Amino acid sequence: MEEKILTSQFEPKIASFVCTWCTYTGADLAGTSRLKYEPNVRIIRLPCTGRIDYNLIIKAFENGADGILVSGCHPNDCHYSSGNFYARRRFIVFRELLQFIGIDVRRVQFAWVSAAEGAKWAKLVNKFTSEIKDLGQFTNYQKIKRDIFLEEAVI
Amino acid sequence: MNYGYFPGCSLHSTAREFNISTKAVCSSLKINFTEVEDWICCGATPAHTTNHDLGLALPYSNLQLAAQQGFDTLVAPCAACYNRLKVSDFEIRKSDEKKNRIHEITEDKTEADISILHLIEFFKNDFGIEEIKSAVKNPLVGLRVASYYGCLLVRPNEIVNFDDEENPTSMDEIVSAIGADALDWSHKTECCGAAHAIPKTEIVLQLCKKLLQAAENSSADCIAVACPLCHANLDMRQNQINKTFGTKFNTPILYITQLMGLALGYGANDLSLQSHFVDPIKLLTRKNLIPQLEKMNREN
Amino acid sequence: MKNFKIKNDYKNFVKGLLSLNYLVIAPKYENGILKFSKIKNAAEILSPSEYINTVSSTKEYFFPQTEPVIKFTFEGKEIFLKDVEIGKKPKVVLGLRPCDAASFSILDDIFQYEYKDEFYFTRREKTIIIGAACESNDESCFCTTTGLAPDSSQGADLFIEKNNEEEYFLRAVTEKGERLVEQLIAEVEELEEEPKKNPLYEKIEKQIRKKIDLIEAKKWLDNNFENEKWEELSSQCLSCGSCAYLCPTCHCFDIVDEVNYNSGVRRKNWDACQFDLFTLHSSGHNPRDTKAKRYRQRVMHKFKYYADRFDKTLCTGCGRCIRACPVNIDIYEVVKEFAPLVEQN
Amino acid sequence: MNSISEIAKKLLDENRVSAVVGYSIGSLPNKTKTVIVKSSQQAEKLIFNNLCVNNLAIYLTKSFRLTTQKPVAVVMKGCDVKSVTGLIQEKQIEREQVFIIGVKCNGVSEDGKNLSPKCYSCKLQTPKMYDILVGEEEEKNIEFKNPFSDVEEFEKKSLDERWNFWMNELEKCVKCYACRQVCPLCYCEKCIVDKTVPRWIEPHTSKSSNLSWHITRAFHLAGRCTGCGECERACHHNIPLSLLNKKMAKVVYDNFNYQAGLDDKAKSPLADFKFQDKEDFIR
Amino acid sequence: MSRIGVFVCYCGENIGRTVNCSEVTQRAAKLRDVVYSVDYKYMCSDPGQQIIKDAIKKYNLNGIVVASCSPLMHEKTFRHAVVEAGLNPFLCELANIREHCSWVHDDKRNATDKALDLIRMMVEKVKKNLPLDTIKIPVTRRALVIGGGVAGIQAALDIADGGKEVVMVEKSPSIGGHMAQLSETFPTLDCSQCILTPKMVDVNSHKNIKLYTYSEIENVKGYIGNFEITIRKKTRYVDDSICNGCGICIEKCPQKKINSEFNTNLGTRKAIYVPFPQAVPNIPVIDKENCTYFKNGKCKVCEKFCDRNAIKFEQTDEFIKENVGAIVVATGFDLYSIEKERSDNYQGYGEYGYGKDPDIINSLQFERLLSASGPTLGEVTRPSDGKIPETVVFIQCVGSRDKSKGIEFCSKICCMYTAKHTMLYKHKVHNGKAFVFYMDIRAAGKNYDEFVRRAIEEDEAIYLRGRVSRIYREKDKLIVKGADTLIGKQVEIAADLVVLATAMLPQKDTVPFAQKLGIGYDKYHFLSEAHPKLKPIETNTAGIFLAGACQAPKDIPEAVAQASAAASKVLGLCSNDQLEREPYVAYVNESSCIGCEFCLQSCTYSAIENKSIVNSKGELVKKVAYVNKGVCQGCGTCVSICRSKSIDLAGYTDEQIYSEINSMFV
Repeated sequence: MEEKILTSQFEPKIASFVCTWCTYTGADLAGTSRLKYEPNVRIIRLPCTGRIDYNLIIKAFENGADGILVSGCHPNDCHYSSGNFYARRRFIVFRELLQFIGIDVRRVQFAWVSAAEGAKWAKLVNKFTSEIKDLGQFTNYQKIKRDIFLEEAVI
Repeated sequence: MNYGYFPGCSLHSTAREFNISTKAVCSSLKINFTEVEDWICCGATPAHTTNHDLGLALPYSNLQLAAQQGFDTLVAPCAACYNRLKVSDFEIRKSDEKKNRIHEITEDKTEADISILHLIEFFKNDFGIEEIKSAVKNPLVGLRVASYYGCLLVRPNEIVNFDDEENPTSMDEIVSAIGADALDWSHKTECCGAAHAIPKTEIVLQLCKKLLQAAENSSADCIAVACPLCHANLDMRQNQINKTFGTKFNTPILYITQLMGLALGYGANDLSLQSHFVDPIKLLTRKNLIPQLEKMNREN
Repeated sequence: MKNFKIKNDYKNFVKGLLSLNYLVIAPKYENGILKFSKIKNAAEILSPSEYINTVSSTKEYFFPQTEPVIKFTFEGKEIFLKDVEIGKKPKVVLGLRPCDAASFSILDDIFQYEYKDEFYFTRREKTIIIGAACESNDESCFCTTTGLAPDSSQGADLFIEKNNEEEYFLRAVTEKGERLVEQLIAEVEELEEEPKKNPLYEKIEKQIRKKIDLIEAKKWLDNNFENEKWEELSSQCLSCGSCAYLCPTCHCFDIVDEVNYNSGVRRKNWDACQFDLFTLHSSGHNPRDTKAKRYRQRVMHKFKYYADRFDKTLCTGCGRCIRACPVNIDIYEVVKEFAPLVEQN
Repeated sequence: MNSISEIAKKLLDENRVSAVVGYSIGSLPNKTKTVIVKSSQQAEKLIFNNLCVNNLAIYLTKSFRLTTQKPVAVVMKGCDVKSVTGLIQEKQIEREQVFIIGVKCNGVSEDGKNLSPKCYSCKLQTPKMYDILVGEEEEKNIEFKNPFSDVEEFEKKSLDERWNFWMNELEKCVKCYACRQVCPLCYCEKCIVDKTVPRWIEPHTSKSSNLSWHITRAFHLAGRCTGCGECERACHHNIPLSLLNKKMAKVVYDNFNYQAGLDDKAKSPLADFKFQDKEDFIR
Repeated sequence: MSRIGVFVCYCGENIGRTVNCSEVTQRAAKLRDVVYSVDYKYMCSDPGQQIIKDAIKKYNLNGIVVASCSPLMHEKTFRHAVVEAGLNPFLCELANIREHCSWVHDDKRNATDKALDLIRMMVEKVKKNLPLDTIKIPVTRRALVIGGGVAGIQAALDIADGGKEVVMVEKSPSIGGHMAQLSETFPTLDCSQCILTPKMVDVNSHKNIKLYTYSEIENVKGYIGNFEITIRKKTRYVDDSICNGCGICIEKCPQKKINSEFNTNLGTRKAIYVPFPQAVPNIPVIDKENCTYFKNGKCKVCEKFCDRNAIKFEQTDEFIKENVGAIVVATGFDLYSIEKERSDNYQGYGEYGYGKDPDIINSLQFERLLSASGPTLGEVTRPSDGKIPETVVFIQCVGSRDKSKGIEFCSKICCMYTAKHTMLYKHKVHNGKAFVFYMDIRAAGKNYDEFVRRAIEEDEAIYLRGRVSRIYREKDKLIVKGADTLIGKQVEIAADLVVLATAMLPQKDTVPFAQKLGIGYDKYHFLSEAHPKLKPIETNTAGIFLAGACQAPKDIPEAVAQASAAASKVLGLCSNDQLEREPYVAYVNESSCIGCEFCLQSCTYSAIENKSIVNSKGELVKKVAYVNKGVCQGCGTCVSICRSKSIDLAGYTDEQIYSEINSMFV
């Protein structure tokens, strides 16, 4: 179903939504530790995983993301004490919904990365990037979008 | 609910009176138990102390039989049977790997999704203490009963958990419901020595003496039990205890169902009261608790 | 105008049509519902006796739910506009009932009123409409009220009927239609005489809900813009808009710009007067802020305003809105409240 | 026992309610019509039969939202009452504002022939909450079906099969939003799709924007949908919306042990959490 | 129109080594709405900041993107610079091309492209940024302390000594709490009352402390800096403004045999009473339940003898309002009740016979037996017959660390006070034998382990490691059956007295109380701190702090330390007239909010309330959510939970994020 473009040429587009207190800081730590990781990920910084609504994820897919990485504080470590618990529930439900609709949930990865886990962040990005490379471009989703320049007036 | 009845070997032999009285009580209370056909050993003491898998497979086999015969709940009066069935069920539910192994041993793939109740648990939770109370025709007024639970009925707590493991009260509730005085005594769950009766009789004598002493200290007329082994140790060894320690115990040991049967209007023969070593009939006659009319309103 | 007998069966006729390189659109079951869809081979075709009518009308092939009007791109700081191309392939829409065929004369009027909508008319001109007389009806149909009948060919280029011998024949209604038949001469044969009317059609006409006097209805509407009846009639409406989306004559649309980072499009999207945001102004004011006002608009538009302007009703009695309404608001019953039935003999 | 129309008459005569929402004979043979009766003369119209499939809870927010001081009476089946519970739970109405004329229901039908699918897994022939109860309960000879059997069946399909299925179904959607309009729990005054700054869901129809809408609809109803099936009934393109709703209900039940519409004091599961919530996918 | 300036920093070589900064600058200049783009070696340096300031003025910029290091590093710096150029600080965003780009990638091409992407996203975001003002909240510079135990007393005194007014509310007739009941305290064995009473007196006489005893919190409204408290002053039937505490009423009261709560039911009191002689305030209370007048309508002896006419039988509850800026919660603990019949979720220890046999007592009762001011005046005697017990068995962890009874936590103080009990007992009964059943000895603390060793080694307490299964009476003795797991044998001890070291639980009505305050609690109903490590004093409601055992079991030094910490937090808060906060708070679109209250439910900080919208006639149109800006912490959980997107978060608005997503992959 999904057309695999030659893996060597395919550079996946990965959108990442992270909380500022844990994962964003953790990613900063990866930087200050000069850990190297794949350049495919684009981070959007939010105050808390509690702020990450499902429609950010949908929108990122609509905009051509091949994979989405959502990350925040570990349970019990949330700066706002419970934002990540609400997020966790939301993801449990949302992920099942995607799966039910036939979206490969391997394309949406959730993770807890603390401010101290720079190495975990680097590893996570590398692992996820390589997984998305294996999965290939998310043509399923990209094909259903009306490309206005290819859109033939049906009739 | 479709209740299956698992008497186990004791109730067909040494504890016949437990079986007889249970059946009498059930018939009076219009409780419909059907004995599981072809039941086998529950795996108590010899099996489970020698081979773990065998100790699980034997009771599980019984659960499979019950499931095949369409029961969803299995009631066991014998505390040992109950305990073995529960343990097996618990262990096998916990691990698929274990389940597969046991399925291979029993050469049967039936999924035994059955809930297991002890008779007392059944009376308390399914049937209802109030129901028992309202069926009483011959309240056992003035009879002071020490309820003895022993070890297998309420332990271990994570597996058999219908009552407090240290200070259980469900049997006392039944005792109160049938009009007798339920005594709050100290030795409800102390050890009776159990299967040591044969290899190390002196331990049993020692422990049972303490039990009888505690009951006597709390001025009990009799002790109620729900386990054939408890019964055997306390009843059969009483004479030997008196000889060994120079005591003068004369405390009748009765199955809880026998007491219930009396309260429901059955006579001594109906409940096989005469088959105990320590004669309860004298006590009960003295207290005027044996119904005048034998088989009074039996069919009602 | 000429009449033609279909030589073999109906499917063969469609096969002939398909071979002419037309896009053929006809009623077809798709994902469990009957709707006008592209026909790829003749086996898929339903004969006129095999259905009453489709769930949705054919308007989406002329006035689609969404339609780009103009496209634009951003290149650096510049914006470039780009025209939209409209499908050029000639089409045949086949098997429309009289109520659907008649909708074109209504839509044609509105889409050239004061301004000619090139999107609609480009498609319209490239399309040949082949109507088909009704061989059955249901409780919702009320075309006779709007002046139609099971065998009206109004709005069609060609019209399929059954003669007394239960054979299908084609009536050429317009020259456009006749020219098409000439291309299909292998499948048809011209009839010398005007065929006799099949009594079936009269029978169906009698089964259809009785005709309401729309002239009287309009008189009532002329005088009752303010009337508490509107409140009562609309009270159970849920503003779902199904009526308008399924209606062959409803034609309201909204214009929306969709802009991405480097491109954008201006679209026409269907809209419906029953939606509570339909006339919402950006100020926050909404002149039709209640269901009663919105429902009044719907009825007035169909039976008064349109009639004032074009001397027709904006309704062909297809009954789709009645079938679809989740709370059983029945426009026929509503209009009947204002006007008597026409005496028929 | 009093009939609905007698009760309605009494309520209106005694001025206890401002209106009675109920069912009357429809204009088509297999339909009933919903009516809002405001005077006791009109109360004659009110009926109840096995065609009364509509969930009238919708009118509590669509027609009466806080505009009446006096309560409104509504004729409700057991299943419909769940929506009222939801509305109370979500602070849209207060219990005192509704007078529930509960009807004992023996199953309803959309077409006069077949039982409505929701009735097969219904355990609420008698409403859980009502102010007055009418009707007789009949011996229910409907075979009870696992409400989630179609969800479980669907989950057995492969990823691609599921995707293709939904793409075919969602392609039909014309974005009329009737599914939203008829939903008793879609009471927002301005729906997310009508918001333009930003526009999360584009208004045109395409598989992708239709998918966004239907994901949104299902997700917003997760833990809230009571399964009345009105959305699916209103959809003239027969998109299997209930399948999505049921999937959400199942997820919420399996993970959080929560069922919508049963407790008007409960927190909605997605506005709540437990420390012990289990998942196995977060790295 | 947006006029965005992009400022690309080389960060010396830190960025420049992997990102081609001049290429990035040139490409950024071509981005839509970017009117100026420049690079510089160190943008954070003074000349670097000057470039930004100059460009803002020269090009009339209304949005700034600095492509440099992490915003966590220099966001403040650049925003400060922007302010100096007259722009709102929140119109400046940082694109993190160092930590998230140059430092983590090797390939120059990739890093350069990514840097441009990050800049583009920020340009799009900053276009949607709105000028924001920092939030200023006025502060009422007074504090409320709830609970008058040692923690509350310490907090109140510290705040009052710091020059700020304190309102203290205590529910019982006297302050002092549990500490007043104790005999002597570990590990120094100083007399509890001797060290506490002076502090109690201080509280009463301090000019900055307003004390309400026999009072409870009725209602709490408001938020940090601005709480409005309603206090219910319960009916004493004694006018505390007139009474001089002479005590004649108590002396004359004929009702004598009422169990004294203070003496843990081991002693008696009158129907009009002060809980203990050193009570503060020294004003009696009439116990309505037991008062002859209230029961029979006759008596009033106290009234007769009171020459100041302070007895007021007609008195009713009084409600008092107080405004404070901060709250210290120090409601303390309660003991787990050991009897089997219980209303909460815990199982009792029916097998221990507590409540059935008078000689089986809990540890607090034993404290009273030891106390010189206790019912026995410090003589250790058996409650049953007054005999001096020769063998006492102490059982630890009764309730604590016992999953099967529902309590899994360690009560922390029992090891220490049990050791103390054995010592004090031995000091009083020299020939007595003390046995202790324990699970582990947890004596971590300054001089703690030494103390326990002393009990064992010098005072010869016999420690048995094991649990007790049963206690029952045999004639004069209590038989304690247990296990000594170190020798692997069962033991039976015939004791005269058994003391159970009972678990500590929070006060009984903590849940409704916590809900009143809008603060969290755990499964045992202990009050929750905002962060277990970094905010152990704060609650998740700003302005409310915790002190003492209401948060978790604590001993006296810990409770006092936490109380002083809470006091310093309060003093910090009260040191300004206004609080300043970053304006990242949620706000509501009232036109589309439908009032479903999901946001309200999910707000950790209770920052969201109801607001009624009324029309010109004053009729309710609808209820909507209202965000209290002083309380909102800006997590945005409400934004995700709102279905109609009627609530948004300033600084992270839907529009800003949408723009970022839209420009992410081009």
